[in-house]
Amino acid sequence: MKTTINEHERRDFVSGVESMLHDKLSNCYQCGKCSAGCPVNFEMDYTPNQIIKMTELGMADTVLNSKTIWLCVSCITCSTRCPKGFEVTGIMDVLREIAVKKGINSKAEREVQLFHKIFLENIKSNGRISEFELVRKYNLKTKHLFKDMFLAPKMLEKGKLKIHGVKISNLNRIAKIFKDFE
Amino acid sequence: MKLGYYPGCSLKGSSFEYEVSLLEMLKVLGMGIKEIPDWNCCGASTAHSINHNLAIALPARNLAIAEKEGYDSIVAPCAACSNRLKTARHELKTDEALRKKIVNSLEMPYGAGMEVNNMLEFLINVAGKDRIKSKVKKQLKNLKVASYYGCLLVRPPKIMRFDDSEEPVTMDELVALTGAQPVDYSYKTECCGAINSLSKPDVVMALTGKVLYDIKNHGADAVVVACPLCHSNLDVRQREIERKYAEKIGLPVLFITELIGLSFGISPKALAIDGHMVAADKVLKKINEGQ
Amino acid sequence: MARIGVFVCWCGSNIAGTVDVAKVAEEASKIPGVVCAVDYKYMCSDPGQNSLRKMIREQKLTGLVLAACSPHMHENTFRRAAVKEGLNPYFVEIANIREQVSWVHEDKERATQKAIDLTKMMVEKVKKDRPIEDVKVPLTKRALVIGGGIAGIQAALDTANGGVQVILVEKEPSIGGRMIQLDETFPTLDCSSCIMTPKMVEVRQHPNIKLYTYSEIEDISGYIGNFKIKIKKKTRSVLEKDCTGCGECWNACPMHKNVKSEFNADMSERTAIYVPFPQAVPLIPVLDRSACLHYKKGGKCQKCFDACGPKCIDFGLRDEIIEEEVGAIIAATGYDLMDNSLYGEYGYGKYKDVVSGLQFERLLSASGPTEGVIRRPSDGKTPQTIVFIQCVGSRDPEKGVPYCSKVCCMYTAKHAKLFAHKVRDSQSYVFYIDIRATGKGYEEFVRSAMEQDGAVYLRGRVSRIYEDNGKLIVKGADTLSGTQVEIAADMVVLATGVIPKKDSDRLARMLGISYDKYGFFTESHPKLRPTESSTAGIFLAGMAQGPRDIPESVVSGSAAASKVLGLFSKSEYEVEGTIANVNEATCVACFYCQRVCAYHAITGKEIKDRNGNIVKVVANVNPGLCTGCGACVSACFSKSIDVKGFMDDQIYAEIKSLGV
Amino acid sequence: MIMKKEDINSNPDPRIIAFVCNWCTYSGADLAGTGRMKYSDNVRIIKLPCSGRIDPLFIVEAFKKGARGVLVSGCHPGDCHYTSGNYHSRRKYAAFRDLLGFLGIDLNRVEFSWISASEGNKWVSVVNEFTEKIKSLEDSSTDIFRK
Ligand SMILES: Cc1cc2nc3c(=O)[nH]c(=O)nc-3n(C[C@H](O)[C@H](O)[C@H](O)COP(=O)(O)OP(=O)(O)OC[C@H]3O[C@@H](n4cnc5c(N)ncnc54)[C@H](O)[C@@H]3O)c2cc1C
Ligand SMILES: Cc1cc2nc3c(=O)[nH]c(=O)nc-3n(C[C@H](O)[C@H](O)[C@H](O)COP(=O)(O)OP(=O)(O)OC[C@H]3O[C@@H](n4cnc5c(N)ncnc54)[C@H](O)[C@@H]3O)c2cc1C
Ligand code: SF4
Ligand code: SF4
Ligand code: SF4
Ligand code: SF4
Ligand code: SF4
Ligand code: SF4
Ligand code: SF4
Ligand code: SF4
Repeated sequence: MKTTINEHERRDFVSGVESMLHDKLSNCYQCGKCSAGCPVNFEMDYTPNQIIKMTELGMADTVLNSKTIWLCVSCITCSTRCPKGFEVTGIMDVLREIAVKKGINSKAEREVQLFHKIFLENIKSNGRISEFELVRKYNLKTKHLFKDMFLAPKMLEKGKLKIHGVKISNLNRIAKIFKDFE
Repeated sequence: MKLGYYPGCSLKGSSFEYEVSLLEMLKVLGMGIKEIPDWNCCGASTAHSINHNLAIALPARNLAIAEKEGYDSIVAPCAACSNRLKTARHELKTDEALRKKIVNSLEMPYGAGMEVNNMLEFLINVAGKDRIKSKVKKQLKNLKVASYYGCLLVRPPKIMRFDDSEEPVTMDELVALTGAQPVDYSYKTECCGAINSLSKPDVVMALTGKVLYDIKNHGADAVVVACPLCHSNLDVRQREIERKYAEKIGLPVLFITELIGLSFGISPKALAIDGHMVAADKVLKKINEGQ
Repeated sequence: MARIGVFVCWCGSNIAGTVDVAKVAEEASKIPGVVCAVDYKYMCSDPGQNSLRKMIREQKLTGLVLAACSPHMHENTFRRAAVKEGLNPYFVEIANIREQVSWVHEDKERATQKAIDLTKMMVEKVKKDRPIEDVKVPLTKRALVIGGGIAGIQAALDTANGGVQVILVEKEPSIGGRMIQLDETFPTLDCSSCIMTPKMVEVRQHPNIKLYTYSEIEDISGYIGNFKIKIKKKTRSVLEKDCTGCGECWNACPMHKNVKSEFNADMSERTAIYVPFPQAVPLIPVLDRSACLHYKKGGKCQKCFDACGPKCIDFGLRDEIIEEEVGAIIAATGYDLMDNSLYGEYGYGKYKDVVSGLQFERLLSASGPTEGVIRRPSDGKTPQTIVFIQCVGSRDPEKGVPYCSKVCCMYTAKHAKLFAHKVRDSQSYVFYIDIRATGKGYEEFVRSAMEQDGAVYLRGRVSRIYEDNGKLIVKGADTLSGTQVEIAADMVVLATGVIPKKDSDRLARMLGISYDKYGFFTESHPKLRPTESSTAGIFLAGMAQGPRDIPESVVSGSAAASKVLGLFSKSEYEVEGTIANVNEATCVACFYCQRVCAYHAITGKEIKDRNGNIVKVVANVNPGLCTGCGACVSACFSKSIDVKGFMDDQIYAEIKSLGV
Repeated sequence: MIMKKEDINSNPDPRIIAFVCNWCTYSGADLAGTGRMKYSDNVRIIKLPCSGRIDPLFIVEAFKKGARGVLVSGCHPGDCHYTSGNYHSRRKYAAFRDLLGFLGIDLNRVEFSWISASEGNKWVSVVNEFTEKIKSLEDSSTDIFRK
């Protein structure tokens, strides 16, 4: 790997991330404790501390297209143990948010991204999550029609999947929130 | 005391057992709670994953309604929901500009207040150990129970302010109240994979598997949880994990409310224990043998 | 009437090139009170000084103004010349027309005008000069050393060898400090007790050292040269002069499983009557009353008393207060280690086989709980794989302290080496963030831990330790390879951060010295005065000042000793006379001055009439402590305190002379 | 006070008095000399042992005696020769400013700064910038002592 630093682009990217993060990237001293404890590090293409360093170096393309940001499950193990109190979970959120805004579609972790998208759409249209609808839509979109199939009947039998979800009454409120913040 | 109740989506769906058992348990405790009218989804891990402000605004609406209803505090049994509600409250307390913006959008006042309790806080601080103890009818002797806390009850400690973030004990204390023996093991606060259950089942199974096998190796008869996400990863995925790693687990996963309910002498059926994917028969049998 | 002489220096062309020196002299001669004003090529040269002295004599000058280079250059030269002619040295003032005029300005006319102004200012100032006598403070030539670790021992021995009486006060039952707990020491791997024990014995036997162990400082008052000390000598319940150190008493004591041994870092137990370790100095036991059955069960047990041949155990002995007077103090109270239990993720206190560096040191030591065979606490087995974690508590602003503890990189490398030497085919892994090995031979030492002794270093922190089937699963990262690492270890050693000795801030307040927010004593200046505290006559040594290793602690102990010997080399301590002075007639005893004085130089003084009745109280400046900073002056509303040499009226005269 | 026309004129050669501590700023000014750096010659230094010795009344007196600007400078926080003298002055400066303002002095004409013994160049730039600033201010005695 080789990186040629373009100071302008680097600064733009860093200041964009920092302003959303409310923390400075230089605060991280690269001890690696975040990566050491991350439960999903084994699947990631870059460790969390690498993501932080690469962000500081302005490697926007690399981090925004990484698998890491989509694999992160927001368990907050990293931030909790970081000796510098750095918002590692937060930077994952920020990078995902930037990626979404930029319309970057993760190739490797398309499904995770899709799940988040469908999840939010679900809230937007019902105000609450209808798990049945969520799973159905997700499986349709990902063409995983038979995924988790063996679970479904039993879940239905146990009453765990409710086919008719509820909508909240003031859906217009939710629409407003989405309008203002999406 | 006026207690508000924020069930969250899962308790109305895949984890209905949690709600059923909670309400049964409260009946015995003689405590009433009132569901927040017209509450909406707090956004869980998804909203903050891709839209920070939305992730604050969605729970803020529920907090604002709770404030309007005049509750003294609310209980959010789902660990993820209580985490989001507490986080939103914290952020709005510290970020006045965002608070104004959100209040504007909600068209509702919200002063960044309202005490939010997760299930364990509710049991220990609001219900109280003494009250719980006084209602225990059946000592669950013989039963070895491992408490699984997962991530979101304890992290981030600065905002959750709940127990020790590395070695929490609250749930173990509650287990002890029922007469069961708490089982110590290593992965109490390891992540189960949470929301990636659907999109990364392999990852989730690897993480959950590690936790379940460790609990089993420490000789537990059952696991208790206080979070529907944990529950569905540990319970619903358990058969699949057994298949994947070709090793039997067979650990019933109970909600803490169910365990307490059993010690109160409430029937398993009333607690909806038969709603779990992993049957709890063995555990129930052991309880009865111990009487 | 003032008779002032003004001497304007050319400094060759340095001044004369830019300033019209003749004009300066001419203008100066017009100032009232100036009786002569001359210019000269090189005032500091011998002929220059001679002409100055001649003028003092001939013109009967009462004050001099030199318009020349900076006072930091030659003020003393001219003061000495004046003294030779019987003038008080403080009647010499310098107008700085070189560094602050000729060298920094180009326009000759304007530079000359500035030079004239500066000269006028100094003439007005010198007119108001009053003679100042340097203050002489008597010196009690005896030193107090607080803390008997390696730094304090070195300071005490060097001072005592210089012929000065030393009082060494140590809180614990024995001197030796942390170093005597160590096994072998980096970077040479020499045995710690081989170095330390002879020194401890030397202290004990030194004719110039009076040793108070198991003692604490109760109170300190006074100032440089004249400190009064109260020492609380806690009772050992043993008549010290009769005790032979035979050990019959502790062998007889039934309470041998109840108290953790402090010396062995809680890894073994001691009896109620005990010596901390066999080479303790002095070798006299302490009866720990909090653990003793005699006190707990109302006099039922007296086994030790029965066993003692010389019958020197006395259950009724009490603490004593001893008063001493000293002229200088060396504070060398050393350090403590951070509490590892802050790290729930490392399971310290929960997993028996997670130990601290100091505990590992005791496991290595032949005098330790396992007699030098490394055995892990849980089951006594010898570990094959050890994981060492560095920077535990240090460099961790969230849970610990932000600073680097400086010694732990090195002692971890040492531990890895000693482990390799003691256990064949063993393997150590070291998690580090950076390796700080900056002493002589240190980098080589760390390299040899890797190259010769096979330690594998991983660059990253550990996130969590789990227990699994008798193994400790260490979950860390190696950031160089970018991977998460899991190691199944038999034992984990935490390189715990260093913090100041508990209560060091209390002692600092008693001594009136400053300390940082952690409690380390601060030096007067890190480069100019690294061994001096902020208070005159109190010196610092060892880890009490901040993390440092044994070689540095020894150096600082010697440095403190040399400062004390230097101080005592004179018959009296001379303080520059430019210190604060109280006008007792106007002082209203509000003590605002006292509040701003950083040197605690101001106290109250009672003024009594002939019959000994207190008439009033006024502020009083202790010349041994006052530095002449002048902070008190601007705090005083009644204008009752002033600093000699920089009196209010002089400064106003300077300002006035500039009137346009 | 009614201002006469001739009272107002921009002063091309204002007198500036600097109160500096002996250990840091005075030595810094010496260093500028040793380095032969050039700066505005309007400034006159009055040396004090420590910035903690500075009394607000000195400043008032300086203005009364015709100074157009007053510079106060000592060691950087933490560097004080007298341990904490400059902490006192730093704490005092806030109170100073209020007091000077109360006495009716235009605070634009008072400058506080930290200049160490090694900052000859900082001394030069502080003096030059402050002199320029004073020159640019409208100058009349009533501007210095605000009504
Ligand atoms: C695990 C470990 C291994 C180490 N290994 C090495 C090594 O191999 N090589 C090396 O160079 N350095 C090593 N060090 C560092 C070394 O221990 C210190 O540099 C050295 O001990 C400092 O000596 P000291 O005299 O300043 O402090 P200390 O040894 O702490 O001595 C201070 C003394 O003052 C006493 N005291 C404290 N307060 C009071 C009071 N109020 N009144 C009276 N007495 C008081 C204490 O009881 C103690 O006896 C190691 C440190 C650790 C933690
Ligand atoms: C680039 C650089 C930056 C640094 N920055 C810092 C810093 O910011 N802070 C810090 O604390 N340290 C710093 N240092 C380190 C610092 O310079 C040294 O610690 C310090 O100067 C050592 O002083 P010394 O008196 O031992 O040696 P030296 O300064 O080398 O003095 C030795 C003197 O002895 C003379 N001499 C040599 N041989 C003989 C002889 N045979 N006969 C007579 N005279 C002889 C030499 O001419 C010289 O004047 C820095 C070093 C470097 C290289
Ligand atoms: S734990 Fe914190 S300081 Fe260490 S690498 Fe991760 S973010 Fe940086
Ligand atoms: S929050 Fe994300 S990056 Fe941090 S430990 Fe959890 S999964 Fe890993
Ligand atoms: S006294 Fe100072 S200015 Fe005069 S010649 Fe000597 S060095 Fe130069
Ligand atoms: S038995 Fe007596 S003499 Fe021997 S060590 Fe004990 S107290 Fe001292
Ligand atoms: S009297 Fe106390 S110290 Fe002596 S033997 Fe008995 S318990 Fe031990
Ligand atoms: S000396 Fe090494 S181990 Fe100790 S705090 Fe500093 S860097 Fe960390
Ligand atoms: S401030 Fe002045 S009046 Fe008050 S005690 Fe000090 S010297 Fe006396
Ligand atoms: S001059 Fe300074 S040291 Fe002396 S008494 Fe005043 S404030 Fe204290």
